Formats: sequence, C-alpha cells, structure tokens
Amino acid sequence: MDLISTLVINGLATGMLIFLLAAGLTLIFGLMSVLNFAHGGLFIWGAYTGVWSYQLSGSFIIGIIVAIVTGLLLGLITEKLIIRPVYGNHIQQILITLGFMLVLQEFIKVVFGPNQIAVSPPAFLQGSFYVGDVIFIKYRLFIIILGLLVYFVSMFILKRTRIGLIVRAGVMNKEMVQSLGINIRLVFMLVFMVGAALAALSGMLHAPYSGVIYAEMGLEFSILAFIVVVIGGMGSFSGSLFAAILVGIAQAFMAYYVPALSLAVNMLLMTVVLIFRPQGLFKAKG
Amino acid sequence: MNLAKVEKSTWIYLAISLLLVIVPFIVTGRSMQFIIIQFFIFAIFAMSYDILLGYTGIISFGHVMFFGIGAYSTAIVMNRFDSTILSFILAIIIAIILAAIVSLIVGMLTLRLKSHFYAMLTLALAGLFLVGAEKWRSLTGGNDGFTFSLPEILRDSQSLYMLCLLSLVLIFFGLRRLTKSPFGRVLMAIRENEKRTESLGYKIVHYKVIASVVAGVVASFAGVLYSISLRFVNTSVFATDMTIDVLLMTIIGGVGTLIGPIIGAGLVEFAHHWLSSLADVHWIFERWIILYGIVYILVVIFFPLGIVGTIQKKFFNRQNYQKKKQQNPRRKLDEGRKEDEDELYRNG
Amino acid sequence: MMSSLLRLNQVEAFIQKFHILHDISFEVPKGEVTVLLGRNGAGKTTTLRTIMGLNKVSKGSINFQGEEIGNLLTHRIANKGIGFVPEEQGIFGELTVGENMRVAMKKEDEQTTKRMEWVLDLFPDLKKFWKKPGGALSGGQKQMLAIARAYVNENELLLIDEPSKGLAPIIVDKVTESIQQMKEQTTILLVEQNFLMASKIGKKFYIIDDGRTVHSGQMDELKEDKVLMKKYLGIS
Amino acid sequence: MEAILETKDLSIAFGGHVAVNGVSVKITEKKFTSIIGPNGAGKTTFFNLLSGQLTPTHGTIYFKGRDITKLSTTNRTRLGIGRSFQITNVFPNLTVHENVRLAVQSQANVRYQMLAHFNHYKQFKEKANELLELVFLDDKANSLAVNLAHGEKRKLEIAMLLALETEILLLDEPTAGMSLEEVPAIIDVIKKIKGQEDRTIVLIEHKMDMILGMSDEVLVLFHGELIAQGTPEEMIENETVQSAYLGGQYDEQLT
Amino acid sequence: SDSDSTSGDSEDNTSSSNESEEATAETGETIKIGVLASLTGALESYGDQTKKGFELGIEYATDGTMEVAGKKIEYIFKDTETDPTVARQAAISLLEDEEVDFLVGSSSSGDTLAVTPLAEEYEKIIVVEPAAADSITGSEYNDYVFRTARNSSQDAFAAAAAVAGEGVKIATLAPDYSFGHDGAKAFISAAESLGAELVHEEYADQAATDFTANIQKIIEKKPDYLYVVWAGANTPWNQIVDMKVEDHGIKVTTGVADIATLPTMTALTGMEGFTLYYHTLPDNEVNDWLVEQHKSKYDGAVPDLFTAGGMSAALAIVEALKQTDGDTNTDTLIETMEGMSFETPKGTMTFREEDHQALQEMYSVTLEESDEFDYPVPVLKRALTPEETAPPIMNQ
Ligand SMILES: Nc1ncnc2c1ncn2[C@@H]1O[C@H](COP(=O)(O)OP(=O)(O)OP(=O)(O)O)[C@@H](O)[C@H]1O
Ligand SMILES: Nc1ncnc2c1ncn2[C@@H]1O[C@H](COP(=O)(O)OP(=O)(O)OP(=O)(O)O)[C@@H](O)[C@H]1O
Ligand SMILES: [Mg+2]
Ligand SMILES: [Mg+2]
Repeated sequence: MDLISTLVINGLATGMLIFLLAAGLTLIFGLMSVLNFAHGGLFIWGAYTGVWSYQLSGSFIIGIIVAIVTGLLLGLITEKLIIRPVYGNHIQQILITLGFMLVLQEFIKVVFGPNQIAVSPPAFLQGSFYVGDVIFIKYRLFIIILGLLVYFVSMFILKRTRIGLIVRAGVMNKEMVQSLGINIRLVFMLVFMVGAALAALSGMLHAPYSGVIYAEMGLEFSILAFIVVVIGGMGSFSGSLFAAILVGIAQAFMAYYVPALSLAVNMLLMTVVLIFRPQGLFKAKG
Repeated sequence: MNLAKVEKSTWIYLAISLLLVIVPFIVTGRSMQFIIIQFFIFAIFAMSYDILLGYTGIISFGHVMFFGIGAYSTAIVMNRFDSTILSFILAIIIAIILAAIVSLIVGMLTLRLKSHFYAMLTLALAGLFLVGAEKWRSLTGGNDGFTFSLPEILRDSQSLYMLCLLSLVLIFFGLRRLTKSPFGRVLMAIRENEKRTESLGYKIVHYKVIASVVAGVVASFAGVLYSISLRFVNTSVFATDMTIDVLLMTIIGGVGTLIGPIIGAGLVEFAHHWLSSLADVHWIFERWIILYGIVYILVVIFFPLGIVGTIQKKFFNRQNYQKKKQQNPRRKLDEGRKEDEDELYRNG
Repeated sequence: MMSSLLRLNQVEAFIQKFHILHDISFEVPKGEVTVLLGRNGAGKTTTLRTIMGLNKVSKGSINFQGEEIGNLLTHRIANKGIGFVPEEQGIFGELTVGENMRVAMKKEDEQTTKRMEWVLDLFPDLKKFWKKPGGALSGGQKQMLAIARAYVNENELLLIDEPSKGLAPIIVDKVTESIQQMKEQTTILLVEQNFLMASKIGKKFYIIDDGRTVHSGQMDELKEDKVLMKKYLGIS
Repeated sequence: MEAILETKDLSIAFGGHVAVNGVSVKITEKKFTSIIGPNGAGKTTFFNLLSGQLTPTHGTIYFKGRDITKLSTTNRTRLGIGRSFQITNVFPNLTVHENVRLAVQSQANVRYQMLAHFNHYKQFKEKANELLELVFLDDKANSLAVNLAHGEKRKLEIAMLLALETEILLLDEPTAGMSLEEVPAIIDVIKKIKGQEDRTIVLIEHKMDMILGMSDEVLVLFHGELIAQGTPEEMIENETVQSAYLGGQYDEQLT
Repeated sequence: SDSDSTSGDSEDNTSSSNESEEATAETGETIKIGVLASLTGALESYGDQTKKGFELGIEYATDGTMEVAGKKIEYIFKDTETDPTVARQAAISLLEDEEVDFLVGSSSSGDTLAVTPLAEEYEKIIVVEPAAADSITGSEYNDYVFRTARNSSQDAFAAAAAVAGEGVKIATLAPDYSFGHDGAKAFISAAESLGAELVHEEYADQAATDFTANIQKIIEKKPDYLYVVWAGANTPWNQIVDMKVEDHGIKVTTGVADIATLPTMTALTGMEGFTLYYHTLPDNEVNDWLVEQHKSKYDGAVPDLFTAGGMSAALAIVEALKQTDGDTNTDTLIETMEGMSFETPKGTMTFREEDHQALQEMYSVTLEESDEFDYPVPVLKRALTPEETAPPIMNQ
C-alpha cells in the first residue's frame, strides 16, 4: 500500500511536470495546429535564463519570472519571424521550426557555454518528509500544486472567453475569422506567446527537478510533449493533463513491475491509444 | 511528339548519371567519394520518403525503421556468415523481405489514421524498434554497435561508388515510372482528396499500403547501402534524428517531385560538410550549426515549396500567365503544350 | 437623395499572377439592395473578396462612407461595419452551430441578443441543431448558418454571395423577406444567380463580365429588357 | 418496369437525430427520378447511403436485386453507382484535365498499372478532353482545380461523374451556384443523357423548373421520411409539399 | 580536394614551434596525427577536454619543440559530431587526404567503433581516447587499436576495490543501454570475485525524469552498497537523497565524472567512490606540469576528466616514436607499443600486449566539502595500482 502510494504520488508529480511541458504545446500544436519543433528550444531558453537569474539573484521566484519573460519575448520573435509565414502548412512548419530549434539550441552554448549546469531547488523546497511510511518530496508537491494552478487558470481563460473558439476557428478558416472583424494575427501571436511562456516556465521548473540543465534536453522533452498532446486529444487541456498523469504513473509502475519494458512505455502507451482511440482520449470522434 | 518529350528529360537525367560515373575518376580522394556515396544513399532514402510524403500525402515520423531494418539485416548477415558476395545478396534479400513484411503490417495497422495521428504512431513504432535494437544486445551489440567485414569488391571505394550510383539511377527511373504510371496518378489523387478518390472507384487503403511497402523496401535498401558504406552499425540507424534528416532533405528539395529529394539530399550533405569544415577556418564558425539552422529557415522563406517545387511553380506560373494574356477564353489549347505543363508542374 | 455608401472606382485586382479584375466601378446607394450579375468566372466573387480586403487592390479605389478602405486589413474593414457571407459559406466545421455564432458575435449586448432571437426565428433549424458541429449540417443548413452569422451583428453594409444557393424555395422566400426587412438599416450588396429572387429585392444592378463592369441599370428595366437579359444572362 | 435500385426501410441516425427514417423506394431503371424536400430533409444523407459513404443503422439497399448494403463506396462505384457531390469535392492541386482523367482511368479499369506511363493511354486523354468540352471547361483544362470559380467547379464535378459512365447517376444539386446562362446548357447535357435512355438518373434539386421539366417521378422527403411520391404534376399539387417546401414562390417560378 | 583545412594548430601553440619549423626544414619530414573528437553536440565538453589535453601532451612530450626524432609533429582535429557517419567520413579524410600516421579518438564508443576498421584497412594505429566500451579492445579488437582510455571494466574494478569485500551485499543502478549494462556487469563480476554478493541489478531509462520506482526497489532489497553507473546529464542523485537511501543503511558509491557534474553530486557529500582523474589526485611531475600549464593557458581553469586522457594519448604516440626513432612503419610501431610503458599525468601506463589496453592508475576517493568551491570535490583515499584494476582480456 505504501509502495503504491509512493509510486502514485511520484508518478503524479512527474505527470504534472510533463503536463506543464505539454501545456504550451497544447496551445501551439493542439489549438493552433502548428507543428512547432522549436518548442524544445523555448523550453531550454526558459531553463537557462531562469536558472541563470535564480543563481545570480538567489531568488527562485525571480528565476521563474525571468523564465516567463524570456518565453514571452522569444514567443513573440518566433511567432513573427518563424511561424507567421507558415501557418497552415505543416511541411514548411517542420522545416523552419527545426532550423530554428538548431539555432536556439546552439545559441545556448554561445551564451551559457557548452557545459551542463547543476541546479538545486531553493532551500524552502529542498528535502522530503514522511507521512506514515509514504515519502513526500517537497519540490514535487510544489510541482503538483503549480501544475494544477496552470491547469485551472488556463481552463478558466479558455472557457470564459471566446479565445479558444476564435483560435480554433482561425485555424479552420482564417479568412472567415478576419471577415468577422477579428484580428486573428494578433490573437495567434498572443496565444503563441503564452504557449512559449508556458514552455519556458516548464523548463525552469524542470531544472531543479532533474538537477541539471543542458542544451540537448530540449528536443528530448518536446517529443514527450507531443506524445502527451496526441494521447490526450489535440487541443484539449484536460486531455493533456490526464495523458500527462497517465504517462507519469505508467512510467513509475512500469519501472517497478515490468522494468524490461520501461524504455518503451511512452511509445507503447501511444501506440495502444492511437490504435484504439485515434482521436485521443479526450476528444469526441469527429 | 509526346514520346520525344519524355525521352528528352530522360536523356538529361541519363547524361547527368553518366557525368556522375566519371566523377570518381576525377575526384579520386576517397573522403570526397565517401561524401558523395552518402549523398547517393540519402538521396535514395529521401526519394522513398517522398513516395509517402509528396505523392501520397502521408507524413511519417518513423520512416527510419525501414532504413534501420536494412542496415541491421546486412550487418548481422555479414557478421554471421562469410564475407562473400553471396552473403551480401542474401543480406539484401532478407532486408527487402523484412522491410516488405513490416511495412505491410505497419501499413495495414496504421494507414487508416489521419495525418498527425499516423505520424505520431509511426514515431512510436520506430521508437519501439530503437528500443528493440537497444535491448537485443546479443544480436545488435546495443547502442555501441558492432563492425563487420565485407568482400573485397565492396570494400573498394570506387566500386562502392558505382554500386550506389547505379542503385540511385535505377531506383530513380523506377520510381519515376511508378509516379507517372496510372497508379502513381491515383496516389496523387489520394494526397489531394481521399474521399473523392474512393468514390471514383479506387480502393485507397490498397494504394496506401502499396505505397508504404514500396517506400519501405526502397528505404531498407538505402539502409543496406548505408551499413556497407560504414561497415559498422549501431542504434543510430533507428534514431528519430535520421527520420528528421530525411524529412528535411525531402522538404528542402521539394515534395512531390523525385528530383527534389535528390537535390535536397545533396544540399543537406554538402552544406553540412562545408559548414562544419568552416569551423577549422575561423573560431567564429565553431558554432556553424547556427548557420546550418539558418539555411533551413532561409529555404522556407525563399523556396516555400522546396527548391525544385518553387522553381517549377515559378516556371509554370509564368507560362500560364503568358498564355492567359494571349488567349481569349474559349480558344482551344494546343495539346502538346498542355501535357507539357502538366508534366512540368508535378514531376521531377 | 441617396448617398452612396460604397463606391468602387476602376478597381483592378490580381490573384497571384493572374489579372482577374480589370475595371470594376460601381456604387452602392445607402438603404438599397444592389445586385451584381454575371456568368461563372466573371469576377463577382473576386469583387466581393476584394472589398473585404481578402484580395489586394492593385489599382483604383474602394471608398466606404467617404473613407478609402482599399488596402486595409480585413478585420479593420469588417470592423467598419461590413459583414460578409462568402460563397463557400466559411462554416467552421468542427465548431458547433452555437460556437459558430459565438465567434461571429462582436458584442454581447441586448441588441445582439434581440437580433439573435430574430435570426433563430428566421431559421429554426439552427436552434434545433445548436450543439451540432457545423460540418455535419446539410448544405442548406450551412447556408442558413452563414447568413445568420452575418445577421447577428449590426452592420452598415452586408456583402452576400449567392445566398439562395442550395436553399429550398420556402427558405429562399424567408431570406428574401429578411433582406427586405433589413435593408432599412443595413445596405446590401448581393451576388445572386436566382434571378427571380434578385429581381424581387434588387433595385440597381451591375453586370460584370471578364473582370469589368459592362452594364448597369435598374432591376425593373432589366426585367423588361429581353435583349440585355439574353446577352449577359442567357435568359430568354 | 424494372427497379434497378431499391431500398427497404432504410434509416440512419446521427446521435439521437434520425436523418433518414424508414425510407422504402424503388427507383426505376432508365428513368429520371427527382428528390425534393426542405433543407435538412435527408436528401444528401439518402444519397450517401446509396453510394456507400454512410452505413445505414437500419434497412437494406438492393441493386438489381442484389443486397449491397454492406459494400464499400469503391465497390458500389465499380458496380455502377456514380455520384456527384453537393459540396464541391475535387482534387484541388491537380489540373482540371487530370481530375477528369482520373475518373476516366477508373472507368477503364486501369487501377494498379505501375509500369506504363500514363501518357501511354492516349484514349483517356482524349476522352477527358471531350468531357471537358461537353461541360464548357475545355479552356480551363490546364488550370489547377483550386483556381476555378465556384460554378466552374460544379461543372468539373459533373464531368468527373460522367466520365465514370455508371448506369446510375446520383446528382446532388448539380447546378447550385451555376450561372443563369449556363444552367440551360447543363440541363441540355443532362437531357441528352436522359435521351439516350440507357442510364438511370436520380437528381436532387431545389430548382423546381428543372424538376418539372425532366422528371418521370418525384420523391418528396420530409424530416427524413418519404412523405409523397408521384409525377411532378401530382407533387406540385400536393398540399403538404406546397406548405412545407415550396412556400409562395413556386408558381412565380413556373412562369 | 575541399575546404578541409589542415589546421595543424602548431603555429599558434608556442613560440618554440617556430624554431621547430626551421628544424624540420632540414629533414623535411612531418608526422601527422589526426584527432577525432566530439567538438559539437551533446559530448562537446568531452571533445574539448581531449583536444586541450592532446595539445598539451604533444607540447610536454616534445619539450615544446613539436618535434620528435628530428621530425615535426603536426596534428589535425576533426569533429565527429557524435555521429558514426561523420566520424567515419572524418577518419577517411584524415587517412586519405591528410595521410596521417596516427588516429586518436574519440569521444563516443559508437563513433570509435565506426572508425577502428579503417585503422586496420589503412594499417595505421588508432589510439582510442576516451571511448570506454569494453568491445573496442574486446570483441571488436584489431591489432591497430591501442587504448589509453580506461575501459568500463577498469572502472568496475576501481569501484569494486572501494567497496566490495567478503559478504558485502551490493546492488547496481545503471542506465538501460550499452554503457550502463557493460559497467554494471563488469562491476558485478569484479565485486563477486572479491566475495561480494549481488542482491539487485536495476536499469533505468536514461532519459527518465523519475527514478522513484527504481530506487524504491533497491531500498527493498536492502544492500549494503549501491553502485551507480551514470553518465550524461539526467542524474538520479537528487532523488537518491530525497528518497533517503542512506537512512536505510545503504551506502551509495559511484564514479566521479567531470567537474561540471560535481555540483549535481552535492547531496552525495561524504560518499566513497572512485575516479579515473581529478587534477589534485595523481601525485607526479607530469600532472603537476599539466595542471600548471592548463591553468596558465586557459584562464585558471584546471584540467578535467579527459584532459589527462588526451594528454596520455599524445604521450603514448610520442614515446613510441622516440623508441622507433621516428620510424612510422606501422608494424614496427605495433611491436614497439605492445608492452610499452610511458609516463602520463596518471602515472605510468602500460599497453598490455594481449589486447592493447593501457593499464593505469585509478583513484579511490571520498567526496568532501571544499572551502574553495560550493560543491564537493573528490579527495584521494588511495591510488589503485594498474594491476589492481587490470580488466580481463576479452579479445580472444
Ligand atoms: N486562385 C486563383 N488563381 C487563378 N485564377 C483564379 C483563382 N481564383 C479564381 N480565379 C479565376 O478568376 C476568375 C473569377 O472568379 P470568381 O470566383 O470571381 O468568379 P465568379 O464571378 O464569382 O463566378 P461564379 O459565378 O462561378 O461564382 C475565374 O475565371 C477563376 O477561374
Ligand atoms: N455526419 C452527420 N452527423 C450528424 N448529422 C448529420 C450528418 N450528416 C447530416 N446530418 C444531419 O442530417 C440531416 C439531413 O441532412 P442532409 O444533408 O441529408 O439534408 P439535405 O436534405 O441534403 O438538405 P439540403 O437540401 O440542405 O442539402 C440534417 O439535419 C443534418 O444536420
Ligand atoms: Mg462566385
Ligand atoms: Mg443536401
């Protein structure tokens, strides 16, 4: 029982971390239908700038703020220069965002050097404690709370405003949305910036979790994010949350009970979901 | 008249092939030859990818699985048997049969899915192959990989060059014929509008599966050549990076043309080689990968349809435009020119 | 004295490299229904799209309420009070009928709610299928939705491209009637192939041929002018 | 008279909504049948059931006495049921000519030929050109279909259907959006086919003059149900039809 | 043929190289060495260390003359990008276009294996550095391969020496790919030969973000020692501490890698383990020189994990040339190098005759807090002699 609780709680924390990572992509890929392979680049830039300012200032909060600001700025630049010319064309998106990903990743090394950088959680989030026989790691609880926060805020915004609808409509028929008097460019830009900021934030939060950051981690994690968005059902925040937790918990349990398959768990999960429910878990068939 | 037309482009391609035959006698440096050989191999791989992406409209993120199957089949056979031509032929046969079986199964299992989902599913399947290669260490040597020996003739750079060139030329003409056959036309129709193709009386799943098998087998063959050109194999032949590379080559060259992927492969290989060698010229180029990334971005901006695609479109538009200017609406068109442009726009 | 709300003067436009509009000039008087006629491929749709800013004006001017709107961005033009019912309907297939309407609504005030009620009375089918994805509607229902979306907002001018297409006669009647009701507040520029409908509500007409406005006049006269009808519209 | 196509108690529901409800009809061979009904009555859905785009939740479809309910679209086309679409449905980035040629090729049963060049089949090309002339699109043969004006796409749609040379032609509002000038010409095309008396034509239209001028029989769908059936004249007189479908306009239209 | 320039970096090395140019003018002969390393990509920092170490090694071995036996030494670095294709292309270009006499490399075992057959084909010696896979001098061995780097088995012996003993219960945690399996297996057999008892072997996804399940399992098996094999960035250290492994009476031990990873090991302060190099550990002249020169040349930075390795490769080559008196005939060289001993920053190394693996010192260490840095540093407990960590011969 304690074992199960431990696995569940840690799986949940991992899931939340993955969710934070996928949340940005849910907007950019799920909602705007942009195959953004530079997502990982936004992630590492968030991580590096955030960690840099965290270590410089000694304040974790400042680190988080800097990461978010970096995400917004980079999102702005990315959207204007890279994404805008290629909306609606997946093939061009792949090429241009991969190119940009290389630039972002390599630039990290120019600015911050090629070595990995070690990061530890701020003092107030360090360590772990027992409740009964179950171990709770503070930083993970923090991640869980933050993940839920991001989820509820996003849901609130999407449900309460027309933004979500407008973006989806804009993807289906941009001209029509414009003809209805909506500045879809601006909307896309803002949504993209928010997506980028979420990516950057998750990069920053990921850093103390794994203890190090390095330039190559971007692509690795963005593939995971794509998987989660697809499993959850494109564009569904709840789907991404559910899928991320599913992936997190599956990883934990597989690693414990079927270690031989733990390398393959993400891929297996996605294969099974896509074969039996191609539209993703949280999407009505259509 | 039409025949003469077709032959003309064929002649041009043949002439280029002949030129390439002479190259190794001029460029005797084996390292340059090695680069050109890699270019041939990736050109084959990219063409196979374009059968899926450009002609049938299927984005796959897992095409590398067939490439890897080819590479591992060869490496394992050559490692376990004598290094004779006979074993090499056996290796090719095994590679092709395995790839055909796997692509058939993957095709039947997955091709009913829509774009993204198909792409992600193939990504997952290729990922499983990668894990498999990692785990079955007794056979594959895990991620470090293993080396193997080859019969003398295949070790010779010159003859390897010729083998790869010959394969490229044959496969190019073979695939070109395929894409211009009635069958190939139906593939393009599927790319454009699946449902409508169905109601014209074509069974689209059959077509997609056949396309996927053709692409799989050709990719596997590219994998065979790749592993003999390296005489070494490791799990990198199943890595997603490889799919991404071939995807980039195809897109840069121009999807939906066969010459496009070849040009794309050449461009990527040589740009990579050239840019990375800049690192020796000046420290400022140590971060040459940034330039490499910028090349991709520029290609999209200046050649939105890929290099070949964009040039063709420009050409097509200009001709069409001129024609539109000269003609009044109801005049009948000259048949020859009509076919020409149709050709021009869609084919390599 | 009617002032003209919209005036096109020698407008030329290209689609990619193709010169589609050569010389389009016409005026849309306020408070009336003006009709554009012409055979397939004449450039009617392109004209409307050019007014909406979906095509660039390469030459000439488009004047709306005394203001040049020639090369403004589409959403700016729309926000000046121009509504658009496109030829291909422009339904957001994966959004429900209700969501389609919500995307269209610029405001959520009382006025809009009233209009919404009126629109739903006009097309009860929409109310019935409120939660159905737009893509699953029948052809005619889609057409109704496209019209309804343009109706919910308060507009100075509506550009409507072939509204009767695919509608049952009884619905065509309703649409005709609704346009008649609306024209007091909202001026309408109509492209219509259903001559019967066009002649009922249209006041002034222009004929477009090969990207040029080649003829204009009063709808009443056109009905009598068999020669003209035959020449440009093929009606005998 | 032989019934070439017959449905028995055909129904389909989407979620809770029954779009076609217990329709049993016989469509007579080599005759011209029209289907009318208000928007959303289920006409297109009925076509989708006949051509295999949709599978009925209930009921059976017979083609020449054979149960084809479970056959795929492809197989039904091959058997001889061809259709055109209400929403324009062509291959956007292929040329107009290629669009038609693909249909011709299918009709000629050249499907898996991978080795010959497509130009090898000269007759396809010629046939495609003929068809394009027939629908007045010959001057657009080399344009990409995506660049056609709406009405032109409708014509292309018809040319593609004709190319299939199927015994049954299911036409879903073929003239919607077509200009006044060209409608008569298309009607002529349809009449010509009718005149050859070797095809069965089923037409969905809202243009009453077309229905009246050509139909041998008219079916009226309403809320998914078949509410009336008879000659055009009978239907025009039918009160339900008048109130539910025609409204006040029909008599003006007739003049 | 193309723009692959010969960047024989020697020009900008030291002023002494200018003199050497005149000297070579006399004999007119140069010896060329091609060095393959990951100069970009994920292993970039390793490549960089090898490069710096190699340059310093040549300088040291030739006393700054860049000459041996009257012949000028020239070296060329090539980037493998950690991609076997690129590695092979680079190697061919070195062997063909540059006609190098030696190859050195490379940062990844895969890249190295793609290249070793070329050494055989061109009959040139390749000095493997710092790739560690056992198979390079094991199943994939050929006569032209010499390795100055330690192999995974040596690591394992070093680790085992630190912890294993009669009746000690051990468990391993390693990443689930070749490197991890090799390392864990070698450790287990080394430890078992010392009388230890294996209670659990755990392999984890190297890209995983969560090691809870793996650590949990280890805790349940109650070993005395947990040996962790890890490389790459995504480390399990924080979680090992967070899950209070030590509280369960389990001692963690591992190899200490490059300096950049030390801060990630803060939580493991006090741990006993081993390392193959840390600049304060070896006590000999060569290392003193290395540390000093490195500091003065690179802004006070100290040499890192593979800097010593890069230097050792250079020293091995120069030593061999000295012994052959500049003769680059490969057979002669092989004969010379088999069994050859040479001085390195890690003491005396010896190429074992059977498999050409250099036997070398390893270091048993404790991670201790330091005043200088805000991360723990390895402090020498005991230098392990080359014989102590001699791995089994695996190329038969
Ligand atoms: N994207 C395009 N590229 C090239 N030509 C185009 C494009 N779009 C439209 N055209 C051409 O422009 C001309 C005008 O088209 P438009 O759609 O304005 O005609 P229309 O009068 O609305 O016809 P319809 O009654 O059929 O709707 C047509 O000849 C059409 O083929
Ligand atoms: N795929 C679908 N999913 C859900 N409902 C559908 C679907 N297709 C059609 N319907 C519904 O079924 C009903 C009948 O639609 P259908 O398209 O057959 O009408 P129709 O008679 O062709 O009308 P119109 O004259 O407007 O084309 C409509 O209410 C429509 O909303
Ligand atoms: Mg139009
Ligand atoms: Mg319909």
